[in-house]
Amino acid sequence: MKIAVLVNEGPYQHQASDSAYQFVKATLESGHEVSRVFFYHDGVNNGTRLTTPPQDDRHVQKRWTELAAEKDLDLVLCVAACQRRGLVDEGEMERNKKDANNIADGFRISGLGQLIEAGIVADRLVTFGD
Amino acid sequence: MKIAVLVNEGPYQHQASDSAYQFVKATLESGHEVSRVFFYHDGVNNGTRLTTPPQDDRHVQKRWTELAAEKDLDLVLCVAACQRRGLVDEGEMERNKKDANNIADGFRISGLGQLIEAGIVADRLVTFGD
Amino acid sequence: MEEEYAGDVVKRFLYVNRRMPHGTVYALESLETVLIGAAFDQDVTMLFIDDGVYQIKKDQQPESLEFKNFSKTYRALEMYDVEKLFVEQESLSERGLSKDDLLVDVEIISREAVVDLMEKQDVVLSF
Amino acid sequence: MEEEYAGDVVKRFLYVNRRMPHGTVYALESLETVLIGAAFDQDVTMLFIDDGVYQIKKDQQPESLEFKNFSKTYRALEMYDVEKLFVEQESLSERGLSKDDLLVDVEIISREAVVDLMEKQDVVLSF
Amino acid sequence: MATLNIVNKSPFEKLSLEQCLNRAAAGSSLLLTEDAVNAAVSGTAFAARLSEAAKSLTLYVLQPDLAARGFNDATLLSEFTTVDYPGFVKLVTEHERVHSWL
Amino acid sequence: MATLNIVNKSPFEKLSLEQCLNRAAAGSSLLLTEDAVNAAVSGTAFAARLSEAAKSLTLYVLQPDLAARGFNDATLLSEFTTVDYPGFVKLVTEHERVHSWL
Repeated sequence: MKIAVLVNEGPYQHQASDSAYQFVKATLESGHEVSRVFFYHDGVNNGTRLTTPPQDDRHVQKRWTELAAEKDLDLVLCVAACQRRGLVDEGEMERNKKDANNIADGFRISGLGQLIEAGIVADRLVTFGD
Repeated sequence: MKIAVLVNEGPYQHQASDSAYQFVKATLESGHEVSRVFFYHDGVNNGTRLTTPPQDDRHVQKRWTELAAEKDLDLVLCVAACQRRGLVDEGEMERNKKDANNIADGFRISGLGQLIEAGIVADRLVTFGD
Repeated sequence: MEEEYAGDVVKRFLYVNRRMPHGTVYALESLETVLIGAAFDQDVTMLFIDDGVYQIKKDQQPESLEFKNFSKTYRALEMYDVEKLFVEQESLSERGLSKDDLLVDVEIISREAVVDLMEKQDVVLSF
Repeated sequence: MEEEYAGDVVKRFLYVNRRMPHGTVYALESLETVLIGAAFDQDVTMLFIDDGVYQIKKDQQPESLEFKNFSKTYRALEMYDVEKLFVEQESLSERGLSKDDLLVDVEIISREAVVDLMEKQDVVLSF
Repeated sequence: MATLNIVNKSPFEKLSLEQCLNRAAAGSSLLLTEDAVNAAVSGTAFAARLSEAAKSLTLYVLQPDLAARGFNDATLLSEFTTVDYPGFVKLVTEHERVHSWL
Repeated sequence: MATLNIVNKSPFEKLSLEQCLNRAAAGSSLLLTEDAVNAAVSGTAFAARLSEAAKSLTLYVLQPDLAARGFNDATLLSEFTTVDYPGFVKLVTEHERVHSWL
């Protein structure tokens, strides 16, 4: 079955991203497909490569990046939400005249249409939020 | 009177930072002193210079930066919270071996002790959160 | 960057709005999703229950907080072919509100009808 | 960067813990504040009410979520001279909990005493 | 002067208002802000609860938050006094401590 | 199969559980996750409400979230079935749609 996932909160402050990660891992291990993980609202903050969590704690961004590489996951950050929160890739850096970018490997920035498309294409959409 | 302010949530997702800003402005206009604004939890996300909110909306970070310049405000981001969320200045960039920084003018990163000190020194501490 | 979906599947999308506007961004970013989603020619329904009914209350003046006033956009939904807007009667009553307090033309339905409506959907988005 | 406060003011600080652990970071980051604050030699009290009582429940195994287990740190508070820990009886009762369910030695007080305790503070921190 | 209690969430969404009212000392004050301002409006399921609370507490509501959500003075419970941001600051200075019930 | 409803907040903090129960169709399911798992524990003020709900809904609770908060199977209401993450996935596939009551 094709399953899409929506993550609405950033790392650490809320459990949403952790729950989504555990759910995605279990989905893949159960032999299903995760067609997309869409990060909306503060969820886009999962995609910064600039975090340095305590060494004895999990590294939320790295876990996503590694899982994406291993399982060829599509991790999409909503562009409008990124602009409100300060998530920037090369393209956004140029477009909005910023002097730095902070996106992590394995994530891409795209439009909200990708969420709708995920809802159409997937058999189920599961939301994790606050 | 000396008033300290604590902001626990990031920009746009919650009203906390907006409410704190309006409160700080009114405090200064009333002739009181704002001894410190401490940003904790997701509140540290107010201090990134990489946001590009819609043109017809308020610019939360710029408002803080401008008010700080104008009124010599002390805007402090908690270092531990910054590390969990990816808020980085030059020093943190070097210390944590990051390839970019994203802190905005007018903000500085420091320890949680600055919150306690604010509570000791100020006559009142007012918290804005979720 | 944005590849428009060009398939011919039509799914029933329900947007459930349960939160107050302005205190959090969810109402605004939910509305933005509906507007973008309109381009996909799906079978869209918007439902306002619990504190979500405040999203379409008349006379909102978020300019008092330096917020932009997106409440008028609900009136423009018709132009996007989003025409099925439902509000739960019980949610209005608990809050002392009636149809006259709402800024857009909606159909007011009972809680029982809300239950039925939810069970007819393919995708439920509730932020 | 961190200038230690070196004055001789002693204020009564109350940390009010009202949220469950693990679902949000507030319990952990509140505890971190208490630990850092201990260096300032203030008159510190920790109060657990509402869902905050779950923060000091025994047998927490957040390792099941790949979270670090900070619940044991509450037991170390004594070493930081944070010795006044209060729990509201009514909050425990509503949740079917009793003193035996708690992992640290606390004083259980009535809601009435909670009201009094709050009114005696100089600074109230509730995350 | 006693505590200034602040609540910022709708009582239809969170229990923080009720939890505050259960612990607010007689003689203290309550200020409703942000998404809590609907509790100051007449005709809601919480109106009686707030009128009851007014017997021991002084009740305030933040006017700009009311206006943002489409409420005006005419729709308020009579027990509430509206304040603007300067009024909020004044309340903070006039009370001994501020307790935000998050 | 009908809807899989998901609630993730404590009923002592937010009203989302009650608001979900008021609209969950007979024959649908409810999964408690994250900070909502305490509602599956026996002896709380919400136990009777959940036992009542079990007459028309199938009730599940996420085991790793229970364990994180110090609860084990012995303390649960008998109407609840625990699931792990693979079980959560199975519930998602077995229901027609998922509704997260945020």
